[in-house]
Amino acid sequence: MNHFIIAPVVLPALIGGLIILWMRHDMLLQRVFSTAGSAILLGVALYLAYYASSGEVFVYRLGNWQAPFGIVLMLDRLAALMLVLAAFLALIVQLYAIGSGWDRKGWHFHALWQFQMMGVMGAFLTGDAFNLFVFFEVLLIASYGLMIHGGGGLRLRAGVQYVIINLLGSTLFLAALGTLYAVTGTLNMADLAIKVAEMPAQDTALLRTGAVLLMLVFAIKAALVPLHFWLPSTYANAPGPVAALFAIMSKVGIYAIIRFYTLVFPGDSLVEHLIADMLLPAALITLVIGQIGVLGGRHLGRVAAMSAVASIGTLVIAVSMFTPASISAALYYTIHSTLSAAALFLIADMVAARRNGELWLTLRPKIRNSGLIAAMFFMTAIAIAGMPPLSGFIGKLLILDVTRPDAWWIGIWSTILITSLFAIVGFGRAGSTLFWLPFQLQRIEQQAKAEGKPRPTGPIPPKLEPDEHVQDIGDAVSPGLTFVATGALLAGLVLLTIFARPALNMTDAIADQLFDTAPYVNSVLIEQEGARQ
Amino acid sequence: MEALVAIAIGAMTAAGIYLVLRLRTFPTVIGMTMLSYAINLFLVATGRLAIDKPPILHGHAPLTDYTDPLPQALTLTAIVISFGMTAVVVLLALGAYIEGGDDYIDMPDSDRRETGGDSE
Amino acid sequence: MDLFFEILVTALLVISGIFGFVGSYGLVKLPEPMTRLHAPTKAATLGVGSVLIASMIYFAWFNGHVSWHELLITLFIFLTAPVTGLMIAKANIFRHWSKEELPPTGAGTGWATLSDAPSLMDDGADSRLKHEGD
Amino acid sequence: MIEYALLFAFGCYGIALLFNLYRVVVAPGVPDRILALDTMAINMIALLTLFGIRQGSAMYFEATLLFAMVGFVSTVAYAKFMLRGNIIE
Amino acid sequence: MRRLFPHPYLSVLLVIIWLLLVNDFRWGSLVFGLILSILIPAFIAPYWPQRPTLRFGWKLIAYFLLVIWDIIVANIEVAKIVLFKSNRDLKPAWIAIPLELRSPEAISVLAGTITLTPGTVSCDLSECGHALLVHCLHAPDPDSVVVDIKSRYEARLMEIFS
Amino acid sequence: MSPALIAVLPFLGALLPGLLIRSGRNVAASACATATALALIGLCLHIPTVMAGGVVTADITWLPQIGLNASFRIDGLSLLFGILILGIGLLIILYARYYLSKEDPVGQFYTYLMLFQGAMVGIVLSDNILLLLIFWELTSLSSFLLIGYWKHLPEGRQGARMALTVTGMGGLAMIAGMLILGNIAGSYNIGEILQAKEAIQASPYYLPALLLILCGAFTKSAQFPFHFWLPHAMAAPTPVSAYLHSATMVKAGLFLMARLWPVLSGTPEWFYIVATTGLLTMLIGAVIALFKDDLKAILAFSTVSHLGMVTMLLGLGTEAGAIAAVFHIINHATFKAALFMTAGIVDHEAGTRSVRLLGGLRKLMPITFTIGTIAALSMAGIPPLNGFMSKEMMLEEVAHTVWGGYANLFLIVAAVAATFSVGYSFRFIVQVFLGPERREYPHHPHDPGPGLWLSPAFLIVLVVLIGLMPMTMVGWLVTASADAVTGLHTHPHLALWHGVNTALITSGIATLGGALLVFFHRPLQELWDDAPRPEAKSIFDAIIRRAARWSQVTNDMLHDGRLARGASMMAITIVMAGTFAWATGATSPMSREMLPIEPVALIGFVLLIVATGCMVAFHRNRLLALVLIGIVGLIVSCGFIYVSAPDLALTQISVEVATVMLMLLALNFLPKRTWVETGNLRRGADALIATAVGLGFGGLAYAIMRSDFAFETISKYHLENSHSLGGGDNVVNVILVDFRGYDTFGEITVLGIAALVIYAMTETLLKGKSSRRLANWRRDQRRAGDRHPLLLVVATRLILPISLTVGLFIFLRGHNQPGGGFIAGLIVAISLLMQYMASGFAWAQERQRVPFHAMIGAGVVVAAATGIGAWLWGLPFLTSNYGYVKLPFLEEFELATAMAFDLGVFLCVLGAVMLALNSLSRISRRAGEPVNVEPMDIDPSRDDEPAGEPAHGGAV
Ligand code: NA
Ligand code: NA
Repeated sequence: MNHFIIAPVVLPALIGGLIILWMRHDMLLQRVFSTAGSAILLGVALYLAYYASSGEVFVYRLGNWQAPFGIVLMLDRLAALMLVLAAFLALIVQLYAIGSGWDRKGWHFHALWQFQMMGVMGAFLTGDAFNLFVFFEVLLIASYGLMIHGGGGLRLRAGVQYVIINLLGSTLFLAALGTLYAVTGTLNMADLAIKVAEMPAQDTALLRTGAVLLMLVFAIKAALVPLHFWLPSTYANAPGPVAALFAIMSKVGIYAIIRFYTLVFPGDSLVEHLIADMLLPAALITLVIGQIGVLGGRHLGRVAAMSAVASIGTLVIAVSMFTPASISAALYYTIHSTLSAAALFLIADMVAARRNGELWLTLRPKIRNSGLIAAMFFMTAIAIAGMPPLSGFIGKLLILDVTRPDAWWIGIWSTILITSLFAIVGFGRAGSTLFWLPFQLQRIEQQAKAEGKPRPTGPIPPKLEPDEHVQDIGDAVSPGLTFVATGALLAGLVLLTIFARPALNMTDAIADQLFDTAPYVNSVLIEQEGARQ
Repeated sequence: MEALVAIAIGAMTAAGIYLVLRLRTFPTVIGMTMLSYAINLFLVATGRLAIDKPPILHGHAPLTDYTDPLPQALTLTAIVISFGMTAVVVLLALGAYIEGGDDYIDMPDSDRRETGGDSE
Repeated sequence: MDLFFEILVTALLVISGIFGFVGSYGLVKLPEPMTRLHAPTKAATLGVGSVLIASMIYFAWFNGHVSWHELLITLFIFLTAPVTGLMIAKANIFRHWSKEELPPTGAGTGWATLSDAPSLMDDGADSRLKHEGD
Repeated sequence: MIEYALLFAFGCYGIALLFNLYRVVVAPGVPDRILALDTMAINMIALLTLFGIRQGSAMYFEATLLFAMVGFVSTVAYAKFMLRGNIIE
Repeated sequence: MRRLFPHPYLSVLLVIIWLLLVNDFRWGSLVFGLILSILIPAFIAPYWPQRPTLRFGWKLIAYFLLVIWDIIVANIEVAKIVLFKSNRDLKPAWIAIPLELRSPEAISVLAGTITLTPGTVSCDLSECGHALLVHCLHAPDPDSVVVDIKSRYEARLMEIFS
Repeated sequence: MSPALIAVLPFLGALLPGLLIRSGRNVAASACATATALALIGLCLHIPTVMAGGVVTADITWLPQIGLNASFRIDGLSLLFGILILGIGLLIILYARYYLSKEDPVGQFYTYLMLFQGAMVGIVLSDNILLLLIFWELTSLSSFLLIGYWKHLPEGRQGARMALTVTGMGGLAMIAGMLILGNIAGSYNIGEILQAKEAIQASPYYLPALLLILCGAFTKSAQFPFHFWLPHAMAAPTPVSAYLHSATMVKAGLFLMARLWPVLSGTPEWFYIVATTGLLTMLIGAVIALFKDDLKAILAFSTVSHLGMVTMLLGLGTEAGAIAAVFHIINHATFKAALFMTAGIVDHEAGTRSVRLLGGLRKLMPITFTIGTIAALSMAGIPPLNGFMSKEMMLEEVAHTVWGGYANLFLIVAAVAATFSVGYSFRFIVQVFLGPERREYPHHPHDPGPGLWLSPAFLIVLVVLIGLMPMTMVGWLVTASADAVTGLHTHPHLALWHGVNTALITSGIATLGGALLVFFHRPLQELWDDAPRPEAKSIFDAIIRRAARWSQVTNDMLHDGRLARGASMMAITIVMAGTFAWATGATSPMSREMLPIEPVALIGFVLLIVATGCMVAFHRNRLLALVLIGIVGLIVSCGFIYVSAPDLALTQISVEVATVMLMLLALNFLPKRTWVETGNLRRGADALIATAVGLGFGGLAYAIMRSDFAFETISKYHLENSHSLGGGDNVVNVILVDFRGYDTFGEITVLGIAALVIYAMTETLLKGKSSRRLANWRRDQRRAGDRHPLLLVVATRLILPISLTVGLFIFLRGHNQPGGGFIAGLIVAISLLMQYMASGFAWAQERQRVPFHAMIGAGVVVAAATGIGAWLWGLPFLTSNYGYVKLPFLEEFELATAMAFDLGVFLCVLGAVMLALNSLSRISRRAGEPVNVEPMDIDPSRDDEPAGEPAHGGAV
């Protein structure tokens, strides 16, 4: 048994614990320790990805208990991909948080960051349904702390809503798990798969109810309409780097949907069509609502948030097909949308840091580093809107391609393409207002100065008080580092585009493994030598 | 007996949901607490009801002498977790009240609208 | 002997039931918050005491194992009952009574609950109080 | 005989609990409600003990002890809140 | 010795409690209880800075039995009042009991006794702590209650806590 | 040179200005020019192959999974467009070097320009329609940047957005069209698609694909009704207009139609859609151009008109039409680019582009005059210039086109359009250069240096040379490209003189008519100005504005930050989805017998229901609500005991008291009442939703409790092995610390994190504005005296050690009896809290020696370390071991590693609860409350001590 499989959970837990124990008063030490931890975590994730690339499914029996009686961790290709993605994002965004000085805006940033990673990693690795709940809670509670990092009225109130909705979600999660346990008598996912397959056909109502409730739980995490109402205010009010990290959080929901409804309730079970039939319309509406938000947004943070909603819609369209090709496309799109959404939130934070913490799409004086930020915004917007040449376009093509066999393909295609226009127009407006409009103001001021007239008052906004709850560029530790971090995410998108073929080969392999459940199930339930019986 | 428990679960759930839908943070938190009582009871019920059969082993009694321990363990975890969550949300609500001056749970207008300046 | 203990336990249970009932009935029946305070703090203590002793005897005699736990609980309840009584009484005084309605202390000072002495209210500058920090 | 006595006691405490609940709901002031809650905890202790006798099981002791402790702490906390607002000052 | 047992009676109490908890006398349990009787008082010593003066002896036991007896007797009286006396006939009264006791522990025991014995509840202390406010459920003659309490309980406690 | 390299070179060139910008504009321009020239040379190297009928291809596998590959081809059509793009690009680079002012960020300009050039080259060289799509969209993006280049101009921003929107829309339609087309053809490779004419035209998806692709082509090429964006794109610097709107971007649509001509054309659908649109556009563009005053607007609408003409020619579907189209593409590029540059020069030198402010520049700017006039004459179709020839070919072709039975319709409309075309061309000459000199111009006009006029001059030379010797100059190119368009061997005959034919006569009439239009321009203009007509731009603006506004309103309305909306939507969704799933499943009769209802259970039930109802009814009194929460918690805990879950009861009851304390601490600040703020309707709706959820949830619980397990549960294993393998008799505890210890590990982390979050937030609240708010906080209730009552303090002194003993006992026996680390942690925490309540925060905190933070950290670390310990024996994380240890004179202990784990749990729970409550009470202390140094406020024993000296306690 390879003990590295548990490392992604234990490592952040220990680092988080030690930070609290010994370093809670020393920011420098926290930074070094925490960044090193994240870097090692990425290394471990990469090693595990390499390890899992053989196609074997690895089982880690916690407490050495024979499955399904104890808890197991499962490392397969999908889990490995998600680990790498999450670890990469966490490291990069953490660098941003350090560079911008966000991490010293309040207490315990790095400890919470580590615990957040512990939760995310645990959720990706676990092979036990209830344990998934526990690690959802770990990642959620850490996310509450990160979300309200820095304080402020709006942020706290958005935080209250975020917590309450998630508490409702957790309650539902428990109800779903309870129902599934009551029906099958087990919690291990592989064992659940066996029980679901053997379920007597005349007794499916409870099973179906449990499966649907579980799907709703994941849909809440993923922010699928109409369960997305928590997202806009949360994302728009979270500190920039935290919102960027949240890009992986909604993917945990997606991951869980993919995992559960390919493994436990596969296509030939009594449940799956139900799920697919519910997911597809929801995904389409999510996409529409998200893009409407992008088009109608008046605040960059909210535009970014709604674009995250839209990307979830796009993603779930692919997921809801539940074919190997569609899951592969969905996974490719997952990587793309995680990186691009994170980049957008970081860019929004860069703007906020230079605009007294304010992101309304209105006339404001020109910001520092406007050109560079604008260029990064442009690139990110292209990626998110799904325009060529970046990965968003490839992702969109893939999704159009995999939805072709569906009976609804015309509706799906029209929705995807028409709403893309919303995004294009919305981002065009946002970008030109943020980065071009100030030049008009600058020109007016220059002309007035050249002509010796007083500064005109008409279009010029009143001077704003800096927002003490947003990290200002003046307090940044290293603005350069923030650019490097954001650039790294964009570089990730470029690489994802150029190396689309190997990336797709990988996601194809993942999808194939997902749809061939027998090895997974067998590897869990086979009686391993040395395990306690 | 089962019917009583089911009604109790339903009643506490309904009360919890109703309170969560109020406009202020405090009733919402109370509602969440009610909901968590309901879900805890529900979880225990998923192991089916048994009276005077606590899962505490004594001698070589047959297994039918004990109720299902697993849902209890799960519930215990759920109770502790929801306590942590409640603690956080209580403090958050307090913080929001101190920062915002009222304990409304809905986002204020300034979250969606800004004053002054015009957009393109 | 069994019969004796059976009667004893039965009697204790009946006594307990009666006093438990009386305590709570008094809570409903008595006219005013201060008088209501008497009913449960007294009757219920004896009620619970009886049932605990009944339990001890029952387990010791009929189940064959002596259980001392009940003694511990009784101790605990006797320890805490006066405190809860005092706290609730203070709350009552604070809410429903004025200084004039209470008898004089005979010690030249007022009653603590209705006091506005800085040492009890912490609003003034008392030597035994200090303001924190800054 | 004990059976009947138990039943009698159960009845007494059941009615007592309903009285308590009535007093929690209908009361001129909060102290009365707190008092009723405290009494309720006490009655619950009695009820639990009765239940233990009925089941012939000593398993319920910790719960009883904890009920006593918790009833006390929460009563003090409520009262302190009434008196001072801040329960830990 | 004083450092080992800052509150010797407490230590004894804890040993007893431990044995009660274990519910089964074994020498091992006693030893463990003794260990606890050292550790726990040491742990809580900061929270109990003064050491009350308490004389353990027959007087204490007698006082204890007296209180038990009073509780039983008066409980019946109170039950009668609650059940049979109409509210109109009830004569509740406040009384102030001047205190000669000074030790907080002693005052607490007195107040506790008053509350536990039916018909009276200790309600408040004076600002200086030299008087105790007591509420009586039914006291046609309040002054006699004061005298009764002082002679029956306070006097005995003065001897115990000296 | 590989076609792929040719396509990449401009992109490489785009990087250079960014890298070289510090070296000055000359270096940037030269770098770009070099890259462009290299690409042009590379392209020209392939001329012989192409002329020989060959097609040069290069294939780089990129995404074979979806058929998207970096495949490039050079055939006649690519060659034609490639030469235009790169050749004119070279001239524009030169021109722009002198056109842009010092203040303009030249580096950005060249980067954008090269990006655009690369995208265009990519389009024309793509051999894969998905690749073509990518470059297609890239032109939209780069042109967005170019049009918006002057960021300070509102028109620039609006124009850029409009262009992006319209062409973006077309691009999206094209994605769908291309995917369908590729799907019909079975390949996205252009070479293979061009072989699949029959399959494509027979497919039921032919028409949708055609419409979608044409949507892309028409928007890009500014065909009616998408023509309106082009004039607004004129806000761009003139070099951009000259490049994008004469030679390149707008031609992309034409290119696409030409590229797919072999497989899409030849059907009636094609003819009626494409030819008609082209004809209409040609007419409308020409008419509007006549009445514009802005030079660039005139040229823009003229471009619209000429693009319409080419579209129409392609739409005819004939070989001759294709040849004419290709030829006119060349001609239009030459004269229109020259005209744009001329307009730019006039603007640059005279300071205005409005013809109303111009005139008489003939003498002041002779070179410009020469260039502009020749180009305009070519545009008017005056012999012997190149514009004449393609116009003649067009007229000849429409002369025998029959549209829906009308033989002369096309000819007449084309003639009218030609007339207007002559008209605006003449007007350009007359009103800019001819006429009297004005007394003042915005700037003093004179000819610019050669940097600016060399480029247009070069083009004018071409205009004349092509006119004079068309076959020599471009015959080969027209042949090659026409071959590529038609897929046939064409033999174009390009000549000035074809004899007197319909075309020549029509042309003559048009020239005369055009002259008349100029003559009567003023009254016509008045008529035009007065005529009501739909303005495409305002319609578009209105649509976009409404869409944006509507989205904004919808978005704001949906996401209005109301928690209740999200929560009720969630509740409704859950109930509906759950009910649907249940109803569509199969249910067997509920087999499980119900347990009898005992009186004690009934009492509990009634209490619970009444308390719950009261909770709803009286929740507005917040303290009462807390009391009721306490009651419900009490009853639920009793219920747990009743249904054989003692561990749960212990946990629930102790958690509940901690929760209540927490809420009391918060309630100290919060309002004490919740006011009625919702109407009856809203409350009714909420009640309905709540009832639905309650029914659903209760029903689910009932169904579960009445059904038997279909399978044996895994907990059977736990019951069987708890004692033998887990070493404990309390199965719940063994599950928690052993079988599923990993869950517990996660869960204590949750609790620890919760405390950290609370601490972190408290710290934040105690800083900044909120701390000032806190300091000024006024309590809303009266306070009683005696904060720390003597009786409470003394009782606590006894209760604390007792509780600690009990806590320890419960901890130690948890593995075998109800209890364990959690409950023990909570008990100890509650007893400590009692101490805090009794003697005050400061006094108790001072005596608290272990920091709670450390307790949490240690708890997590101890638990993790216990788990890691198993690694030493090569066993998985959290593998436990146990043994009974019998020490002389000591109790028999079971020493299980699980107990160490449980210790971690204990520490974490204790630390977390204490830290959380601590943090909360710190908030109230900062709110201006002083702290005590004495454990009790009244202590008569103090009277005996010397006065004035604080009795106990040092500094806090
Ligand atoms: Na009491
Ligand atoms: Na336990």
